[in-house]
Amino acid sequence: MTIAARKDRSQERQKQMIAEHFQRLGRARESGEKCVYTFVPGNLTELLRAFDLLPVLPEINALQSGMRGKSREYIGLAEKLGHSEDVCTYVKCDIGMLKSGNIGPTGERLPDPDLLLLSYTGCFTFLKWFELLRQEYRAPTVMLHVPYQADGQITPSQREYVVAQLKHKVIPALERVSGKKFDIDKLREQLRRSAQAEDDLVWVLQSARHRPSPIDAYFGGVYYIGPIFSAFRGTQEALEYYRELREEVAERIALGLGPVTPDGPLEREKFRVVVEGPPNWTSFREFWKMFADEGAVVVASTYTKVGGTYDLGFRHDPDRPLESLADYCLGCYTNLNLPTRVDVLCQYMDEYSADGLLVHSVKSCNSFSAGQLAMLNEVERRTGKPVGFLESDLVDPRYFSAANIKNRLESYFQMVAQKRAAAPRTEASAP
Amino acid sequence: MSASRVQGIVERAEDLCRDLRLESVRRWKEQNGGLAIGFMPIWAPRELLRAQGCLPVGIMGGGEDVEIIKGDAFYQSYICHLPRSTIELALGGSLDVLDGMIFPAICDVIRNLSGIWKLRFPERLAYYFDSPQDFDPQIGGAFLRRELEEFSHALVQRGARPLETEALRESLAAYNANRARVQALYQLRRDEPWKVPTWELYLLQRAGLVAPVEEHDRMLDEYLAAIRADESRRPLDQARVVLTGSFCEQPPLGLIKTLERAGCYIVDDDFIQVGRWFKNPASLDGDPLDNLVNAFLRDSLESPTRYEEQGNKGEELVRRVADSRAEGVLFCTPSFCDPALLDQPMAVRAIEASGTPWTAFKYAENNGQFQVIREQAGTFADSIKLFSEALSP
Amino acid sequence: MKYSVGIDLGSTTTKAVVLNEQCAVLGRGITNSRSNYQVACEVALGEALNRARLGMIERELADAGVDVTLRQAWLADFDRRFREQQYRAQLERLAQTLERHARDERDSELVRPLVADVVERMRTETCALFAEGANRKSDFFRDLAGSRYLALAEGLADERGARFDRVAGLFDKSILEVENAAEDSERFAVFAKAALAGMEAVPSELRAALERAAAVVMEQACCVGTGYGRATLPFPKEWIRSEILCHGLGAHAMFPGTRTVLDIGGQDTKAIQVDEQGIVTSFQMNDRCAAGCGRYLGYIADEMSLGLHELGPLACKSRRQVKINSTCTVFAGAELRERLSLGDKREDILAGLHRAIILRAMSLLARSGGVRPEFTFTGGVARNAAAVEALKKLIFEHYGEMQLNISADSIYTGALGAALFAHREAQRAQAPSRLAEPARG
Amino acid sequence: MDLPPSQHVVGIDVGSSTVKLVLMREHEHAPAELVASKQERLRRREARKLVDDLFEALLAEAGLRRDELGYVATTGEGECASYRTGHFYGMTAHARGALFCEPKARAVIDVGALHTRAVLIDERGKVLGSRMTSQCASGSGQFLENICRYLGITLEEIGPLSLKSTKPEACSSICAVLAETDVINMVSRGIAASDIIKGIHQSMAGRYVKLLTSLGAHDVVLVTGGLACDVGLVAAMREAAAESKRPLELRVHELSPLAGAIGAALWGAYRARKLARMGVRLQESGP
Ligand SMILES: Nc1ncnc2c1ncn2[C@@H]1O[C@H](COP(=O)(O)OP(=O)(O)O)[C@@H](O)[C@H]1O
Ligand SMILES: Nc1ncnc2c1ncn2[C@@H]1O[C@H](COP(=O)(O)OP(=O)(O)O)[C@@H](O)[C@H]1O
Ligand code: SF4
Ligand code: SF4
Ligand code: SF4
Repeated sequence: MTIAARKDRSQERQKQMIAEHFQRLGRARESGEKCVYTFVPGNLTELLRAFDLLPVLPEINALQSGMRGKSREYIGLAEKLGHSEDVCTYVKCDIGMLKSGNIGPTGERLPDPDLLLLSYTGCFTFLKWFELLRQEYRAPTVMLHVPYQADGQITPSQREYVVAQLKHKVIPALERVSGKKFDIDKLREQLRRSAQAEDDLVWVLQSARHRPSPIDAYFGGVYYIGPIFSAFRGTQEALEYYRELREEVAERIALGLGPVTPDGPLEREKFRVVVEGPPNWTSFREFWKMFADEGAVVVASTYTKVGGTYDLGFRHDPDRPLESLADYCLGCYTNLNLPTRVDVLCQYMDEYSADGLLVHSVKSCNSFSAGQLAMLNEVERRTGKPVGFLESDLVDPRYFSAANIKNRLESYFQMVAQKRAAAPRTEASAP
Repeated sequence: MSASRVQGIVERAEDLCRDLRLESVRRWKEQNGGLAIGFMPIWAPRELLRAQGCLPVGIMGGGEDVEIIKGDAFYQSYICHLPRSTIELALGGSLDVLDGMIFPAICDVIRNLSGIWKLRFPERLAYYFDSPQDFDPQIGGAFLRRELEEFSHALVQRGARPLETEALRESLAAYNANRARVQALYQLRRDEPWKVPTWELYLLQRAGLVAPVEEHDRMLDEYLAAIRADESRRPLDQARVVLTGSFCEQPPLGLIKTLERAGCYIVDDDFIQVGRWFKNPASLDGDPLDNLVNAFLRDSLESPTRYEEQGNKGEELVRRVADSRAEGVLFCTPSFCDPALLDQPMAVRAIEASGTPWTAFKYAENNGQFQVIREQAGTFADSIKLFSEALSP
Repeated sequence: MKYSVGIDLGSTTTKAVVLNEQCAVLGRGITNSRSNYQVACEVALGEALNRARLGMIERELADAGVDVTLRQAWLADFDRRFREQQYRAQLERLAQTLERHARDERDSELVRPLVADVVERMRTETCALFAEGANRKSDFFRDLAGSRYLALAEGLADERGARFDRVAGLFDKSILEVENAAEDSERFAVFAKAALAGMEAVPSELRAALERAAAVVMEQACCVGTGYGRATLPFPKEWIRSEILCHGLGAHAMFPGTRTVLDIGGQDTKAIQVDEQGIVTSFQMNDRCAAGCGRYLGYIADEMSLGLHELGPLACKSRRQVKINSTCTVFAGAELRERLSLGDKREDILAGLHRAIILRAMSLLARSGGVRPEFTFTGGVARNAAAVEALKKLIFEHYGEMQLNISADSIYTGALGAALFAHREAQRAQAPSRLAEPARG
Repeated sequence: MDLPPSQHVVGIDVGSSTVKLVLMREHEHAPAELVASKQERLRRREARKLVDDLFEALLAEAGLRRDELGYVATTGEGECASYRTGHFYGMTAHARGALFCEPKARAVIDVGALHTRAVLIDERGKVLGSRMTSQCASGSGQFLENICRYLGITLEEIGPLSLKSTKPEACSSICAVLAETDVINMVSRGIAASDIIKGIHQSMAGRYVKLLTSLGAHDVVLVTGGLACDVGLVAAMREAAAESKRPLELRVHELSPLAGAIGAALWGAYRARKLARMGVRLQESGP
């Protein structure tokens, strides 16, 4: 999790927060703290924290394994154990890690789950994933089925269904595991802090409207969303982290600075693009560098909305605790139907004055990928802006073909430049 | 004589299956005037559709007969084949006769296909039908009931008859009767697999996806009578196997034939489950909508796409193997099918624990090359045969 | 004379197009790509410059008032002999290299004379190979010499009890070295002289025009590279353009009404949408798998012991095409053999194989945004009549009837686009750097 | 109506590139022995004709007539031999053949021109599980052949050359057809042929060992099929096996390339005895 050139204070703080969390997990057996495994989209961190339970997010572990160059080995191991080549590599990476001793990203052994919270938002693979873990750990499992926003809005029936499951299934399960009674005021307190941090996060993400953009909303963005998407939403630490981050970004805007890339600050913003789809973790820096080398900044991305679509207006609400948790789960990006996803992309293209759209499609993730080509065509049709398509994977390095991606990216940016050169000079975006 | 009768029925069924432009559905509409509603695998509330005067039409992808010209514009190579052939059919106008499509909640691919439908065919009914993974009548049951009611309402808005209690009850009864026939055929195949080759049974079931239920009943009855009378079908020295993993995208017919020719009797399978979805007849007493909901919650077939509350993944498969006296299991799954492939390790674990041999392979609905699979299945059957005690020639 | 050049370093072939200062095409050159990219570029450029000089001769003759049919006959005759000289020079180098490797063989007493005899027979055959109206299976030395070598060696090896695969291995080893030496990329004057010497009566106009053309000093103004191997081209980054853009621009230059371009090359297939200025608006490409690309056809041609040129015409004879199921090229080869042994006709199987390629291309086209008129088909496979036939049929069925552009020079589309970029560069900057001039002999 | 204590049986294995025939003498109470064998590459010839010729030649060599054979067993694409008594599927045959070569073998990896099969067996030659490579020919014998052809290396040289490599060049899974261009790339970067070959061997070996381990193979594994002759590949497989930390011991036998044909012949003999005991006489065209 290092960015070469200059480390901001917020960055340091974030690293420390995460390290501390893993250390705490490492000590959980001795300290007697209980942990709950769950997923990023639709995570119920506030609720877990209200029971003093520690969240463990296998997806984050998988992506960290990818970044640390461990995923190939883990995936290989899972495949040896009979997992198919065809399926989501997050799952395989996680299973491989588990089978190799469950050593987390900071070298600590992760505690076994006291509960598997199968909150099933936006992706059917989650269901299989925890069924698999359940066989390994023989841990109690509670299902929270979050219906799909098939018509682009949350229906009262869906909300009612989720709330009923929270009340009658999830909360009792958490009470059993933690041995504590549910305290709604504690939850409200968490939610209040969440909402504040969410305000600051949205401010940061929207700073990309500036020219030059002070942030990279994709490669940089994944760092910014870290705390709020994982174990920290609703905590005081998260609140402080986002305040600090906001101040830093404000400073960069004031100085007219661009984002910091793996090679240092981006000197000249030549292209502004929107990216749809998750990044590749095994060659994250290389991938980022390919953009930076072309002078391309990602001004908005959908991946940074998988753990909540705060910029579209959602906030956790202490006054409607369970309902707002339900709405949160229902509103995560991959739980939106394709027409809505297309609307979001078109809105980003416009709002962030982007030159074009790039879709990064990962083999792992049907939830994201199945339909991206149709989305791409629709966005092109509506905006008339150049679109491009890249393919690799989340954590399986075998599917990251650097030469191929570079080739496509180069062609894409040359295409954007050529198109811009030919266009009557209305809004050339290079300063 | 009866051999040719069987052949005639099977050919009729095959014609229905290969009727990609759904001419039979067009004729039904002309005669009956109701809505024709397509549905994707695995389960859809056919009882409700019928009660509202609609014809449910199962769309299991395009199969081997559809050449993909435009469908690949929608799907990357690492996504199963079914959605691309389905969209190819739609773009080619084959599905124009349908007044709507149901996309059941089974996986992300079909879920997102519902969105593609909305983008491409905004004027058509594209209904994502969510079924609960919570099987508590008060929670999941209540949700499913609301889903059904909303769906029923959507049908009415498209011109279907409103839902009436009696009609629904009658419909439950009609499907109970149809399921009983299909289940009887499955039972017969289990007992005397040489009488009911799987590829025939498969075609008959597929015919049931497009034919109205009464017509399908007649077909099944005729077939049953014909094979009972057919003396020419004698047992062969073949291995008894259960086939699993093919619940959504369907294998090409050639694959099923290849497996049988390579020495396997398929004595249980999970093809086209919609026709057998409820293990027992749905109750006809009381509120039929509740009965439908309860049948779904409590009496559905196990499937990788359904959450297993007790965490006993694979047990059901072991039971099916025992019930059908199978000697082995074929995991026969579509490539890139996440639900099937992620389920497989759990099922394999249970099967191994039970001491049953198994083998696994993947297909796509438009595969035309079965060499590898033939060899694999053949070897599997060889080894069961060479090492079983009864070495009858 | 100042010229701009575009080089398309493809996976199978390397193409060069040379433009004059008025942006008119002077000459085109092609060679098979090989391990030394620099050499491949030089050979292609050398060929293009040779062609450029031939063009000059033609113009001179025209200016001198020589009748069209007459001067074309002269030139054709000259060209044939010119190529023969090139072939002979290569053959001699091959002979030397073979001899050197044969010396190291275990049973060199057996192999050396055998190889020498093979080469000797090849020498004698050369005349016939380049005789008027002779049908050559390829334009490349590697293929021409290779097929003769193997055929001759197989016979002799059987006769003398030598191991054929070892003798064949010698060729593979030697050809690598021969190809990677760039010695005759532009020895125009030398070969021209030898070619003239072979002609019966050399018209004085031709001799004069030739001398003048040979004396013209060609000066490179700018060079742009593209193609599969462009990243490895020995060029600075500014001279490199994406093959997508080059194909788009090249197709636009050849057929200004183009909106959709399909390029099927040796190992990739590209579907490109361009606007009215030739600017690419979207594209899709398919690589890393030979199925559906030109190499697929090459592989199949090898399997059937046919020349690439012969595949298309044979497939066009089909009345009832066979469905080919294998997606993989190698398996398709196996399927083909199986089909043949089942008694299916060669042309019917071939028709099925061509359709299989085009079906793959159809899906890329669909992905890139469909097919809009005018539609231009480029790349090596556009030279294949059966592929064109299958494409036409599918396009018309699914996207409606439309103008389908195919040019005899379509294999040069990418190089032409690159040359146009080079030309623009040359106009813009006075002194960009140049590609090393080919060695002169 | 028992069979005599010894009988002659023939096994015919028609592969995608090579035809293999064996004539074996099987004894009721002693181990079988190999009497004669034939092996020839198809090289675009029609299989049927080649098989017929080889079959005749084999019988002639042993001085036997067709009707003196106890069983003619085919495997692979051997259905083209009309005089077969019965057919066994490839892995069944390789399993039995492997035991004949190496009685300790509990798994077989059969590496042929197009397909690779990993088979888990028990001490009777029963197939307990199997894996095959998929619809892509990358990493097959054909793939290796294509590359070597380009490098100007003959089949026999492949193995020894690979053993000489000091710095193997990693090669990602690449297409059997396009590999040529990748090899061009490597050659142009000045990489020695031995390192290229070794790199390819390593990538193939990695896959094969993965096939084996995913199958749960352990202890003695016999490499069969044509590529068993490739000492470089076998060495690479041993290295990969050592790396996988599984107790895999890869062995090769001089008869490895014939294992399919041998296995088919032996199963044929087994079947013939079993059927004879049950009173069934085999006709020429099969049971
Ligand atoms: N005369 C011809 N007839 C048929 N096919 C040809 C002919 N010439 C070339 N091809 C095909 O074109 C392919 C090479 O195309 P090309 O565009 O040069 O590819 P690349 O740019 O990748 O080198 C060959 O693989 C071959 O299949
Ligand atoms: N010494 C060797 N080194 C490497 N490969 C070899 C050698 N001998 C044979 N082969 C390869 O073995 C393959 C043939 O193996 P085989 O098992 O007979 O295949 P199939 O049954 O598919 O025809 C060919 O691809 C050939 O290249
Ligand atoms: S499919 Fe996508 S959303 Fe689902 S677990 Fe895998 S990566 Fe996550
Ligand atoms: S085949 Fe599998 S992945 Fe594809 S749509 Fe069906 S369930 Fe989903
Ligand atoms: S499928 Fe065949 S053609 Fe494609 S990459 Fe594999 S070997 Fe090459």
